[in-house]
Amino acid sequence: MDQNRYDMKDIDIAWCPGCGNFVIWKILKKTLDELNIEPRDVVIVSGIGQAAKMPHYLRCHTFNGLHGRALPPATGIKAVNPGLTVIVESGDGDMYGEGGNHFMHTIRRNPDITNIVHNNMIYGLTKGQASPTSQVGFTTSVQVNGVILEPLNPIALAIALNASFVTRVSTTDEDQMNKILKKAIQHKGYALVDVLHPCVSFNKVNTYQWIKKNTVRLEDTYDPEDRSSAIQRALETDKFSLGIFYIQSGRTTFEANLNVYRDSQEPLFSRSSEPVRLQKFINQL
Amino acid sequence: MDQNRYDMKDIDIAWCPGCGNFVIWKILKKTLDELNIEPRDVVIVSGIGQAAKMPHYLRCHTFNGLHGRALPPATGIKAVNPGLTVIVESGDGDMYGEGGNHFMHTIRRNPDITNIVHNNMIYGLTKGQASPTSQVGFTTSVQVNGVILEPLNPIALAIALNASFVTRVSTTDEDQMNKILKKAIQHKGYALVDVLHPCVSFNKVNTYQWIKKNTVRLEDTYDPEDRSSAIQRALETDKFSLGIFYIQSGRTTFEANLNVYRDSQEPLFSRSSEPVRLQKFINQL
Amino acid sequence: MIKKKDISIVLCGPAGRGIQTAEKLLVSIFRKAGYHIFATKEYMSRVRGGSNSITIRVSSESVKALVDRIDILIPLDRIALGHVEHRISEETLVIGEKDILLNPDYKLPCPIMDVPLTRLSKETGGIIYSNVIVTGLVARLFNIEKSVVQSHIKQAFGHKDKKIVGRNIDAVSRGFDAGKQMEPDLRIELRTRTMSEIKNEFLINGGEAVSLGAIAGGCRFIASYPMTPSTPVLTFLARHAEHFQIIAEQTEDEIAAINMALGASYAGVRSMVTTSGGGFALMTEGLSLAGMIETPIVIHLAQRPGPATGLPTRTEQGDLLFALYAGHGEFPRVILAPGSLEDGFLLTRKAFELADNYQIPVLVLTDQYYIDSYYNLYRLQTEKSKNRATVMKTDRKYKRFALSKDGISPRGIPGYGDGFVEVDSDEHDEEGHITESSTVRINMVEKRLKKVEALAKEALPPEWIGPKDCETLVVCWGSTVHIVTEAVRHVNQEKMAVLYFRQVYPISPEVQDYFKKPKQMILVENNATAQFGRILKSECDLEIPKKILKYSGLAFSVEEITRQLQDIVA
Amino acid sequence: MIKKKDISIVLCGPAGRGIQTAEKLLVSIFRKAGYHIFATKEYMSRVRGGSNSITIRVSSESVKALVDRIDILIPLDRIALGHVEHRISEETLVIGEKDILLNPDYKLPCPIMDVPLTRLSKETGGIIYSNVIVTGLVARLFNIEKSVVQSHIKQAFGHKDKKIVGRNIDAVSRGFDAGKQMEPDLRIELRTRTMSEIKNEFLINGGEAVSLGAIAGGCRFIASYPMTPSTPVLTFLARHAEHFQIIAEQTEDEIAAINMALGASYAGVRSMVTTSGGGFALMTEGLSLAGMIETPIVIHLAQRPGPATGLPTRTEQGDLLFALYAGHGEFPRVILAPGSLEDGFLLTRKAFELADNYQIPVLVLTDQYYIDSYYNLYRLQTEKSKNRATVMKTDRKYKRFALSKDGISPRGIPGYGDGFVEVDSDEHDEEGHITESSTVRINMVEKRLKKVEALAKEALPPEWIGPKDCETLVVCWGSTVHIVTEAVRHVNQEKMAVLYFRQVYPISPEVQDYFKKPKQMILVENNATAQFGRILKSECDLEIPKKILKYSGLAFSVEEITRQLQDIVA
Ligand SMILES: Cc1ncc(C[n+]2csc(CCOP(=O)(O)OP(=O)(O)O)c2C)c(N)n1
Ligand SMILES: Cc1ncc(C[n+]2csc(CCOP(=O)(O)OP(=O)(O)O)c2C)c(N)n1
Ligand code: SF4
Ligand code: SF4
Ligand SMILES: [Mg+2]
Ligand SMILES: [Mg+2]
Repeated sequence: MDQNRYDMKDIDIAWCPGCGNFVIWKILKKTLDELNIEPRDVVIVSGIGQAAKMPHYLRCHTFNGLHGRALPPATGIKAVNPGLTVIVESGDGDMYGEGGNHFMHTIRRNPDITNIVHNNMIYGLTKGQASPTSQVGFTTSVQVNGVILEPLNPIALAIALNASFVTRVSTTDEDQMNKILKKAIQHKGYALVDVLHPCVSFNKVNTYQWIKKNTVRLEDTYDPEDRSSAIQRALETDKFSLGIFYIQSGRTTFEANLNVYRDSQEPLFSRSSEPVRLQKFINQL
Repeated sequence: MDQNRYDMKDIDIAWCPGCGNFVIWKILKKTLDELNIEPRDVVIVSGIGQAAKMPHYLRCHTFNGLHGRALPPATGIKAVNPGLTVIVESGDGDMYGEGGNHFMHTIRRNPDITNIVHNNMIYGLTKGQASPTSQVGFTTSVQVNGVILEPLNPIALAIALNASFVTRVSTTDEDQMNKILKKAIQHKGYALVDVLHPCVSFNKVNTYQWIKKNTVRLEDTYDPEDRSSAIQRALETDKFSLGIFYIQSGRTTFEANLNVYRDSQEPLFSRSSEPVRLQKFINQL
Repeated sequence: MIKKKDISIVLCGPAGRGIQTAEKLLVSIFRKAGYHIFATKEYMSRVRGGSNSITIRVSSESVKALVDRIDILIPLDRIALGHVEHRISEETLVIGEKDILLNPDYKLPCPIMDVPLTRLSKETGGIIYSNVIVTGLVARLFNIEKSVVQSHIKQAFGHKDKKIVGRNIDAVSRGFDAGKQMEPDLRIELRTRTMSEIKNEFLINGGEAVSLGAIAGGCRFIASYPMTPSTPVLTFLARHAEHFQIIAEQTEDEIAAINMALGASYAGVRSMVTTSGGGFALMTEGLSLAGMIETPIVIHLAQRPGPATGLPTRTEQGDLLFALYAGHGEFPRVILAPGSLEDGFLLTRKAFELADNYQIPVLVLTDQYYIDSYYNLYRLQTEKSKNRATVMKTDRKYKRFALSKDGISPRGIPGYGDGFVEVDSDEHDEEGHITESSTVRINMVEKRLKKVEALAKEALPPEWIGPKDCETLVVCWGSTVHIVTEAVRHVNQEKMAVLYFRQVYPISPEVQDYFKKPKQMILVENNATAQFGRILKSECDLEIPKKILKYSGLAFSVEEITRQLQDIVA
Repeated sequence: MIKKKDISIVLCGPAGRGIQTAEKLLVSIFRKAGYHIFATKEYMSRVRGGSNSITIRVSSESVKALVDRIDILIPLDRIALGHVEHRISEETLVIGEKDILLNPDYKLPCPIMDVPLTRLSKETGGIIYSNVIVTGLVARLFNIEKSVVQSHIKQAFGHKDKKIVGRNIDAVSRGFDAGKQMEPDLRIELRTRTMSEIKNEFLINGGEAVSLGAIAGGCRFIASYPMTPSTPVLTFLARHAEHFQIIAEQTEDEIAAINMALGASYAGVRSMVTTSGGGFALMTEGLSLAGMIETPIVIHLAQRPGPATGLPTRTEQGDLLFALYAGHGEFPRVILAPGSLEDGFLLTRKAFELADNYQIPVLVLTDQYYIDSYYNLYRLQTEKSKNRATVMKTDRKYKRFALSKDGISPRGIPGYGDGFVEVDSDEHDEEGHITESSTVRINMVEKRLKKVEALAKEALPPEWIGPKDCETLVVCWGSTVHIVTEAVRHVNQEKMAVLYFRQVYPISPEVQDYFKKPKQMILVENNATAQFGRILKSECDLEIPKKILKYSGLAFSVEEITRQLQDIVA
């Protein structure tokens, strides 16, 4: 890839050679570049995990918060300055495990943010425990006899919660990822981008080959505006479909619903304080 | 109702006269009685809220824990003593708001507990803020311009998570509630019982009449074993269907998967400690 | 005839029976008449039933504290009477229907004004009017004009259906007339009146004082989850959000609340959360994040008795040490604890300034008693919020965590300038990027902790109330100040003074001086383990062996402190 | 020829390059040979790359602490050499390939044993064999027999593919032969050997010590969420869950973990959680619940540097005061802080007993340095866990919170007896039902806090290590004990002693006596704000002005403490 505006100089990337995180990184930079969004207008928010290290490798604003807690600050940032493009980078443990409650309720809130989840079906940074998306039977140092919990299906979940944009992509299909990520960022409202990618260091089951073999693109004729068929497709278990499962275009975003923007689009941070207004108010109490 | 084994003497019930909680209370006691379950074998676990006060009004074991945190202790109790009938009593705020993450992951874990959620579409105990199930436009002292978040659909959510038993009932249909609650308690695995009920003190919209008008029983021919039609029905928005949406009978429970019960059914608490075994182990390290 | 400077009226009844309506009416009538008012309530964690009580003090002098004494008691049922029985003395006047209130073998130690409430309310439209009837009666006892009382009713119920307004006027008039028939020696006369002084004042409670302080402090964002007794701040800001251009969001839980507020603060607006015990516990990880990313945040922590759910609607000062050490790792913070309503306003405003200037979390510690108590107060004055370290426009070389002498780096925000604003919950370098360098680590730890010095220097000193050359110094913090001050006045005006801490951490280094002269010191805390005493010990090497502690879930009363102070100094 | 009683070997290289394999091999070889071993590691929060180091001390006497000194350094690349450069002295022997390690203008202050690792590893099968090659080399330097080394390889790789085993044997042999060719004055000789004593011992690290202690304490349930450095306790118990009949559950978050464990404990089994800073923060509401429902729980808190995510894989003693005051409201707790591995076992066992006997939460405080350090230790002895207040069979009159003299109520569990076991996070009466009675409230607060007295009496006294009539007393707690003790031995054997606190709260009341004689006291803590010093101050009125603190994210070394002690006493 050519030098692009999101590249940083002299960085020591903490990911393992061969990891799918590099692909997501590359595509993300490329997509933002192609969308002609200026780094100064982008905030990447993340939690903690290998995936969540992403903000350190892109030239833009970053908020690398707590494990599982990327969505709330992202919502806060977007709310007070809707002009910013807010992207949340997260892992499957970060987002669906520790952060599960925010995942659900942020979908309900529908801020205009893009939520990229690096779904490697494992806890990478903490060296290989099961994540909520780990498949039944998957053995680890904690799940010594294999996972017994039903794997969480983020796509079905998001559709059940009526998320406004729901997609699954994979690092094995870079082209599709690039195209869809573009749409997700352009989408007005919350967009879930679940990305299947291999953890070469710890997940010896869900490898690049496994993902290749177990995924299939949604057919071209698929209509993502139909919630009912979207959820059916999401529930399919034989293969993981890749593509945009569901788009709900009409929905108002969280920010747009806030009354501070009803009469003015000026971001909240630049509005000056009004002691006189308060004094009047106090005098009338 | 006649005196039954779950009745307590001299209790001062903190619910408001006319509240749907009384109906749930009555039916719960009746159902447990009809199932011939001894109070000594029942533990009611709850969080905090008006609904969550339930354990104080039944003669049995109780664990009234923290707001939003009823499911984890219930899982712990059931795990160490699977002989107990464990029932979780909760409100819509308690379970779907503060407790949302446990709701999702307990469904994945599938312990054999019955999770009754008093869904009054409001925070009762804290005097009337919106809950996750409050309808769009619903105004409160905090949501002064009305709710803007998409209401959470617990039924669709539970089915998307592949819960093993999912039902919605209502205090406006006591007979059905009684029958279904019986099945839920008998079901081996996690059972969600979402109960619509009016909060007469704070929810002036979703009243008894409103619930009556906006609910309809699932037709007798409905097949709850079909996940795909279950989720379709769950997503319907014109009326709230009442009945058993989804049953998945084959699934193993969390406890049954635990290897401590592979060779012995003796509850964990009564097994004696084995210092000799540990000494041998240490000697071989 | 009751002739006093200061009358205490107690309304008591089950939740849902309208004692709040009676309270509101009486308070507005007394205010209009030019009396000083103080009121507070204690209530159960239930929506209907039980027994709640409201204490209203009506006085010709400023009153700001809870008394046990009841001059006039209005119990709505027998349980209510039992609920406050221990506060009834021979001098109490009970107003109500004898047959309803007393059982045959019960002997009340005081006069009862037997009012046929059942009949009167039936004539009006039902039992729900009893509260309005007694309001009329009490007004009459205070020699208020009938027309004045009626106009108050009109004002209060004006927005309702005409029929309802009519019935309420009827009810209040019947009560008024009943009062008229009472013997003249049951009339009440407040000895002096100070109308003019009060006319310009307003009535606010602690929750409103904190909320107004937040607005004055430039708060633009509040994210919170409802929890008694902290919710009033959320509802106040939500109600006036549009007027003051504030985003007020109810989150899914407290964890989301603090993290969302931190996001808003990172992006440049003054942000806060309001919560109580268990909610605050859930926020402690976020508190630690605020410490690490040096992002300002104001946390209003309204205490209630713990542990766990405890007594949700009651009061305690039991979370002080938790507030002081909450959050893993080491980072600076400030804890302010308003006791007066004025301080609720001023300190909350100051909290936003401190948070911004030092880029730290600042806690405002109140409690249920504070939140739910009110009295008349001069109209608070606003001013443009001071903001030393106002947000700067960044340039290309901007480093969010640039090392500096005082540990404070210039604060940029995304979207304002050419620089990138990067914050990280990991240990980070000056740019905000994750690092594992132990040199950087040391620098950053020292950078963060350096702020403590300046904060200590800037700490608000405690207020000395009373004679400078006192023999006994009574030390208190936060919500107990008015109670303690009034009690001290009763015990020994000349030789006893109060030291009121409105900032409980860090403590001004000069504090030791205050403790040098007095012969004896007494510590008052509304908790069981004298938590502030421990802070005085570990921070200032001060030990106060004499303690007055209370942990029943209720606030101190003036009489209680008076008695205990007398015992100690006797 | 290096002739010493005590040699320190440092392996350093990027994550994923096999320094752990080399460590394991060397340690098992040295052990077999009858040497005392100590080892510890410091590593980055990443899976591949960076620079991690392992320090192994091989000695003829017992060694249990980290030294800075490097006698033999094996850096796998140039970055690794730079990473530990400050620890290299003239007496260090560096082993590795000159061309890889040094750049042309860099002058190493010490000898380098130039090994053609690139060639040797290429001959074997690739660069990944370098670690095994150097293992052979070092073994040779220590005069170990070739066949012994080879058999260790077989044992270590025996479960793998034959081809891989063969290659490793080849690699180790090539290393061995390379070592043989080195000049004899590079040979290493440990002065004395104490084979017999060590043969019966075993090697465990802090994580294992705590885990074994938990099993010894009768732990039957662990629920946790992975978090460095606390995870090893979860994985250990999970791995041996079947053998010891334990339920080990990884939960969705830390909040679920503690609440689930409390459920299990309520239902009658000894339960624990293991966590670190941020995870513990999330558990504080549950901690408060444990306090309220008087349900035993053991919390293993493995500290790492904060605030927030901080330095996830590094060490600090920075959460002590947070642990002490965490949780809203007031309730008793105990905090144990093992410093020796033996204590890790004994104190964790004791934690379960205390938790059960007093029906309280007990915290075991460790840190990354403690968890990841190991040395040879006598085979720990088990015994039937003591359990004074064992679970009772309930009868119909059973009351879970019956008031009692010492605050401890008989503990029943559901399903065992005829009674009902009812617990409530609200304030409750003796039966466990929600109440708003202030009398009951007072009784219950006092009941809970009463336990503090007995707990203080039962508190483990600190251990005095060294001469009773010392002039200088060095005070430390938890994981620093061995480091401090060895340093004190270097500084002044006769006049300096160590006071090691293994229980940091409550503190035994006799503690003051320990402080009377010594002329001078010095406090050592691996944090920036001397947190234990504050506890000594507020609990025992002891002030220690001289402090040695470290907050770089790394553990103290013996030399560091030695130097600082010397500076102070000079
Ligand atoms: C409160 C808290 N709990 C636990 C951790 C430890 N932790 C860090 S990352 C992580 C899981 C990472 O998994 P995932 O989100 O899937 O990211 P990946 O590394 O696989 O990209 C955990 C458990 C933490 N930092 N904070
Ligand atoms: C951590 C925490 N946050 C907030 C609260 C306050 N609180 C108690 S109950 C409740 C909501 C109750 O709503 P719901 O669960 O729907 O129950 P309902 O009263 O409507 O039956 C809240 C917010 C609390 N007790 N603990
Ligand atoms: S641990 Fe796994 S997910 Fe993380 S960088 Fe390495 S390969 Fe990728
Ligand atoms: S507040 Fe509402 S839900 Fe609660 S008891 Fe009253 S009516 Fe029922
Ligand atoms: Mg992952
Ligand atoms: Mg509700």
